[in-house]
Amino acid sequence: MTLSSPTKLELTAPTLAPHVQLGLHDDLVLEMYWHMLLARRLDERMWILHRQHQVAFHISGIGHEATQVAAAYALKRGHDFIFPYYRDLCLTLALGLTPRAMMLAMYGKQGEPMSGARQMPAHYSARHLNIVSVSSPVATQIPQAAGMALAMKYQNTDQVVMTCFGEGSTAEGDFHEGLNWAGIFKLPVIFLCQNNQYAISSPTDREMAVQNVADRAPAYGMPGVIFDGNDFIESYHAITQAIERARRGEGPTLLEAKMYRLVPHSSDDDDRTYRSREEVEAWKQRDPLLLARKYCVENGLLDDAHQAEFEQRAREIVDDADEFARNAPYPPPEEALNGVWGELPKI
Amino acid sequence: MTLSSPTKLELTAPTLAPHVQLGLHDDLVLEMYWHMLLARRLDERMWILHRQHQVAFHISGIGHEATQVAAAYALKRGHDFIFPYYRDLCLTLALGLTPRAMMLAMYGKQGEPMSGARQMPAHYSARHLNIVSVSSPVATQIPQAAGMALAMKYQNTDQVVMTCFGEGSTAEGDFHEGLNWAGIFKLPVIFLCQNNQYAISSPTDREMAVQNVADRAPAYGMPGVIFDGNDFIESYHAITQAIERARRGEGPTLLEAKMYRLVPHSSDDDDRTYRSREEVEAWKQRDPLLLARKYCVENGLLDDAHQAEFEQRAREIVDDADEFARNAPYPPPEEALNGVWGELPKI
Amino acid sequence: MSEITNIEAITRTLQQEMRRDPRIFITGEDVGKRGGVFRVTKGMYEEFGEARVIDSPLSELSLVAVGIGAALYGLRPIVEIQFADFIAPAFNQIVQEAARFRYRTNGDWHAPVLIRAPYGGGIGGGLYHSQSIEATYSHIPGLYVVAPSTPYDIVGMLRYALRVDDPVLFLEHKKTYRLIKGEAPDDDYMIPFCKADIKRVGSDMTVIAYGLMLHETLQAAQELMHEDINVEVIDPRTLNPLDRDTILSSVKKTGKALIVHEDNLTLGLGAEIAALIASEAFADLDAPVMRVAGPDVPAMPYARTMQDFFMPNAQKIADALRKLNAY
Amino acid sequence: MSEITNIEAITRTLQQEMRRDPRIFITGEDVGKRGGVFRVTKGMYEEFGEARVIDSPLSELSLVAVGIGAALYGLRPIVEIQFADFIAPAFNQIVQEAARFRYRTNGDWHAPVLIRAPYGGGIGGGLYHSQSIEATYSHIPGLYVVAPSTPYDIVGMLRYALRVDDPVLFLEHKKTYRLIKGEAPDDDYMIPFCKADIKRVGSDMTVIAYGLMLHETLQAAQELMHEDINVEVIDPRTLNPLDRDTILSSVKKTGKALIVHEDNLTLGLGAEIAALIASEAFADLDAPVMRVAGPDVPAMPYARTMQDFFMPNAQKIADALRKLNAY
Ligand SMILES: Cc1ncc(C[n+]2csc(CCOP(=O)(O)OP(=O)(O)O)c2C)c(N)n1
Ligand SMILES: Cc1ncc(C[n+]2csc(CCOP(=O)(O)OP(=O)(O)O)c2C)c(N)n1
Ligand SMILES: [Mg+2]
Ligand SMILES: [Mg+2]
Repeated sequence: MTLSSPTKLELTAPTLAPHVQLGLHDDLVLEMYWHMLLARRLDERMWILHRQHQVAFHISGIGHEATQVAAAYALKRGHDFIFPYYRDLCLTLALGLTPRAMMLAMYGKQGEPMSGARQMPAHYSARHLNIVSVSSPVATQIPQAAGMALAMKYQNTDQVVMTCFGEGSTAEGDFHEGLNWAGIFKLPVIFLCQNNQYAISSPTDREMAVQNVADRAPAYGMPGVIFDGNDFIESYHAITQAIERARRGEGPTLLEAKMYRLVPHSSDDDDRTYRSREEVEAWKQRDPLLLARKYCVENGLLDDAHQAEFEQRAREIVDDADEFARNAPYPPPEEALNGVWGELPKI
Repeated sequence: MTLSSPTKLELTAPTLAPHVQLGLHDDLVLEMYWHMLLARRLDERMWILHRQHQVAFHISGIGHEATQVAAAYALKRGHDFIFPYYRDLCLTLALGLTPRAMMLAMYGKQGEPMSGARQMPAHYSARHLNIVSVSSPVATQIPQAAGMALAMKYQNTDQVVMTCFGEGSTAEGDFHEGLNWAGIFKLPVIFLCQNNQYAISSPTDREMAVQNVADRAPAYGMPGVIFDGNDFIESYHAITQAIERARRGEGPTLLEAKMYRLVPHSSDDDDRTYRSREEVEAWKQRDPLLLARKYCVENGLLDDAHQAEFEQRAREIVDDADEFARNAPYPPPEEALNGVWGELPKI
Repeated sequence: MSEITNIEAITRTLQQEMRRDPRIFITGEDVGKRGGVFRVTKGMYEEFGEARVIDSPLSELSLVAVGIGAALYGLRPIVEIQFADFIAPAFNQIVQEAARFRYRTNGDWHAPVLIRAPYGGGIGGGLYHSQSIEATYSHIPGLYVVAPSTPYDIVGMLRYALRVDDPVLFLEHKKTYRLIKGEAPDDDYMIPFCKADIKRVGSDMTVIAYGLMLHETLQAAQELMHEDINVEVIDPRTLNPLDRDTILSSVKKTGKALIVHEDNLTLGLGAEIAALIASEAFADLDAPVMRVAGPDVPAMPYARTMQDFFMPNAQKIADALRKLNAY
Repeated sequence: MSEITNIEAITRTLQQEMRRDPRIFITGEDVGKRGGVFRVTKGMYEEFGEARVIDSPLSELSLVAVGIGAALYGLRPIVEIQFADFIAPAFNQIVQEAARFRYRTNGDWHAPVLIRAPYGGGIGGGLYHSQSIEATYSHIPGLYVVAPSTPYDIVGMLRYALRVDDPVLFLEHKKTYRLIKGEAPDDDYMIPFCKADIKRVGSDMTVIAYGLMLHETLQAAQELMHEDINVEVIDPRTLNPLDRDTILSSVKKTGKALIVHEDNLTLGLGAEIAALIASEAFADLDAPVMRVAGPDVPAMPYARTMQDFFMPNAQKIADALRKLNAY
């Protein structure tokens, strides 16, 4: 019925581990796992800080790490561009945003490099990393990403743009218009939908009358690809293929990573009003961090000592970031007036 | 690849004429032809009036008559609702808007019943006919139609809503969001796209990366149906089926009538800058009025005398409307101030 | 009669009105089982069912358009925008469509959709969860913009709004949801649109304020009483169209006027009120018309120091009034 | 140096700038082969090719968004909105996105997209082809709104706009496209933003006007000369942010002020200018600040009688000035 179909690794050499078949070095796989772990621990600390009333708000990426780390490693750093969304803690961390920056945002403190503590936490941005600023209205980044891809095509570079969003956000007009441009002009852009089954309390059947977000792709003349967003290797495979396709000038892809939001929508949400604990528990069996760990262990990349070392290092980094941000001053009040306008050209 | 597929009449009794198989009385077919003819003659007069500098602006429905008359006859009058668009002269005429009303709009004269001469011509509206007011921003009516269908479903009536728009307008976010609601809530609404190959100067491949508008339907979990919009009987068949489906509670349909805008976009346009005369001439062979006439003649519904009588009557009606409107006064200037607000409820 | 909060005033009135009038339904993101992100529609899904309390897809443009379509049909839709900041995608449908149906059909059609939107700052919402949107929409003839700020006014005006035959943008200051308490009788009184309310009678100066700023102003006025400065406080309640008479007669009496709002200064609602006064009460003015407003920056920052700097409050208002008094 | 029309000023400057700067491209509905519905981009598709003169799909939201994306990348996109009325679907992208990139990243990102929009009435366009949109967007910090109204100003400000590193809404009064002629040197002069221009020096009263109304005002001023009334006419040129100094020093000199615009009165640009004057030039005011504006109806009607009633013109302006003069 649609162009979308689950990506399956083609086991050209069934005796080799999947990442080897994909040309991923062992070190890189472990690095990916490390970033997932660090993101998770940072995220967990943020929840704790909220419960302790140290910070006012948290919106979490727990459950999204596999897809995100895969995206970060599939992109060509400093070359490709990303328009992320508010759940992309692991993605932007793996691309180079620091835990200190994330924590400064949590506390809304001076020196927060993404927005100068003007935006709420999780509004990632870093021009030097080609990470375009997240805003709160959902889906606005989708046609913007198409526009940047148009610019790249015009400049004849081999860069690509990726943009991330939730499945609920595909109900917005911005989604439609952005994909429409990308399809018409065959732009080098990858639309990565992180389908975590809910838009706050709304299940996917309240956002669309089709089974999969990827089923929307044929309407824009582009392939839609569904993959297991809890599996970091499968995610890497699917995302890499879409990026290569874009880089070859063959146009955009709509990717759908199936996953689950393992936590409430945000620190303001109580998800018990709209979903069962059984459902949440069932998905926890597919926690992407657990699956990645299992993969690393089974493929001999990780042992208990190594894991303990990772955990230790993560704790230190998170502690440092937390402490650093906690002790940072608030921005001077009048800073609110700065940066509205750029300097006008001299005549 | 998609649910969309051309509708073909199933010839259950190949010896019977198509309209007989559809249960359409001969009289009704002739009435349909008459409305097409009248709309065409009215429309042609409008072009002439513009050329004579009698009126400032005309936007035409020439080439759209077959689909439109079919839509008018497929709807249950005074029961179903229609959100038309600016090309729906034939449709709204067949539903009961008078030639005098149309001409008053052309001249912008007092007593124009659709907008009180506030809107430009072709902004059809008549509450007593269940014709909802057309506005100029394209596509806005599409989600509104879904909303009215939601109300009908909520009220448990067996009414349906139809809305019309061009293929270019499917690039707007409004299209996406309206169809999305309709699909999710299985609403009794028919989306009738009059694909006339151009949005002003833009050919369809600048508006979408798919072959057909109907190819967008599967993204909303609804059938997309393509039909020959120049053939009034085939149009009637396709539209009737979609209406019946909606009335049965089975949800929305995206209909795509293939046709051609036989004239420039509007009296402000010069279509020679962007399309060849050969192309236009080729489509003129499929002029829906010619095809309908041929059908009527071939099926013994119309002879030359009858045709002459129709032409004569049309001329009289158009003359009358033109004269009536030409002689009507302009609205008093201060009328511009009326009708901003309704009466506030008394406490 | 016991005190209720602003949010209780809304919830209770919505419930009562939905019991009264079966044509009313409510739709918006997460208004169903979740009861809305602010819990305004708490319990309503359970009471009225999913046909009347409808979780919408995440799409504000069509949310408003669907309300318009249902209103044209004769129902009384209530549309909840989750945060006023997210009404922007629906701008076209509100301004070009809802507000123009009556005028563009010379009264034949009308689209009485009621759009509820929590607005305003001071809650750590940063740029996109703190905005004031009233000025943008008060520029639009054909659209009522109301911002009742006490439980009493909210109940009376929400009831009224559901009987008005034109589109209404009903603004709810989210910081006052649980902060502001007051009495609101349980009978079916109504408060008409286009009637300002003198929330405090005074003789030295007139302040026009609404929303959270109304309450900050009343606090400032209280403070100034100790300095023998007697401030009159006008709550316009309906922001479009304004009750010009009440504003003008107060200013004619006091000779001095201050307008307060959170929205940024330039072309905020204060611009129109100041222009009105400068034109119609000129002869009675003893001092420049003053405005205390958010600064002209794109929106309110997150960091608490900057947020506080942005937000007007009782102290800033009192300072301005002292200056005005000394003029 | 020969006279050119407003539209020629735009076309010529666009061509020259595109020859100069390869980062500039233009996109919009029908801007390609068709040369735009007003023919502003006539010949540009032929000269610069379809990679730089891009027919967009019929979708304004993404048209602006695409401009933003390309601007973030470092290009200088020009986006043509076919009629200013149809900018409304892009409201969210303009206000929440383009205008906020710089502020929300503390200066790290910026989105210098140039949005051109033909606005204004008097051309038989009815409700949806006549609108003035400047007030809605002048409320938005971070977005320049400019409305140069003569060939000379258009050339200089369009050149400047293409070097400004922030988003610009460039308003072109469509009735003046072919109506207004003037000289514009062919060298590469520029006119900076935020500088009003005194289009006529006078001593009795100050009028602030732009667009078609600037020309109507100049005509009224000419007429009043015969009655020995000497009017100063200020063209703000940049509508956001305003050149407050030029406006205020003129009003301080004359003591009387009138603002003219087509947009409806309430919260039109005149509201801010009047408020500014009432606050900062109060002591110098000899009369109420007056406004001549479109009436508070949803938009301009089609029938010519009603259109004329809606539109301010030289005569109505002159009448208002006589009243003001007599005060
Ligand atoms: C335009 C807009 N409307 C509403 C919101 C409030 N809101 C924030 S997140 C969210 C749900 C998004 O769901 P989805 O797209 O599935 O992403 P997820 O949060 O599940 O990752 C909503 C409704 C918003 N941020 N922007
Ligand atoms: C929102 C909006 N943008 C632009 C326009 C200007 N405009 C009027 S008709 C039209 C083309 C519409 O094309 P299509 O939808 O194919 O309908 P057709 O005119 O071909 O029947 C355009 C761009 C408009 N009316 N509304
Ligand atoms: Mg989701
Ligand atoms: Mg078309």
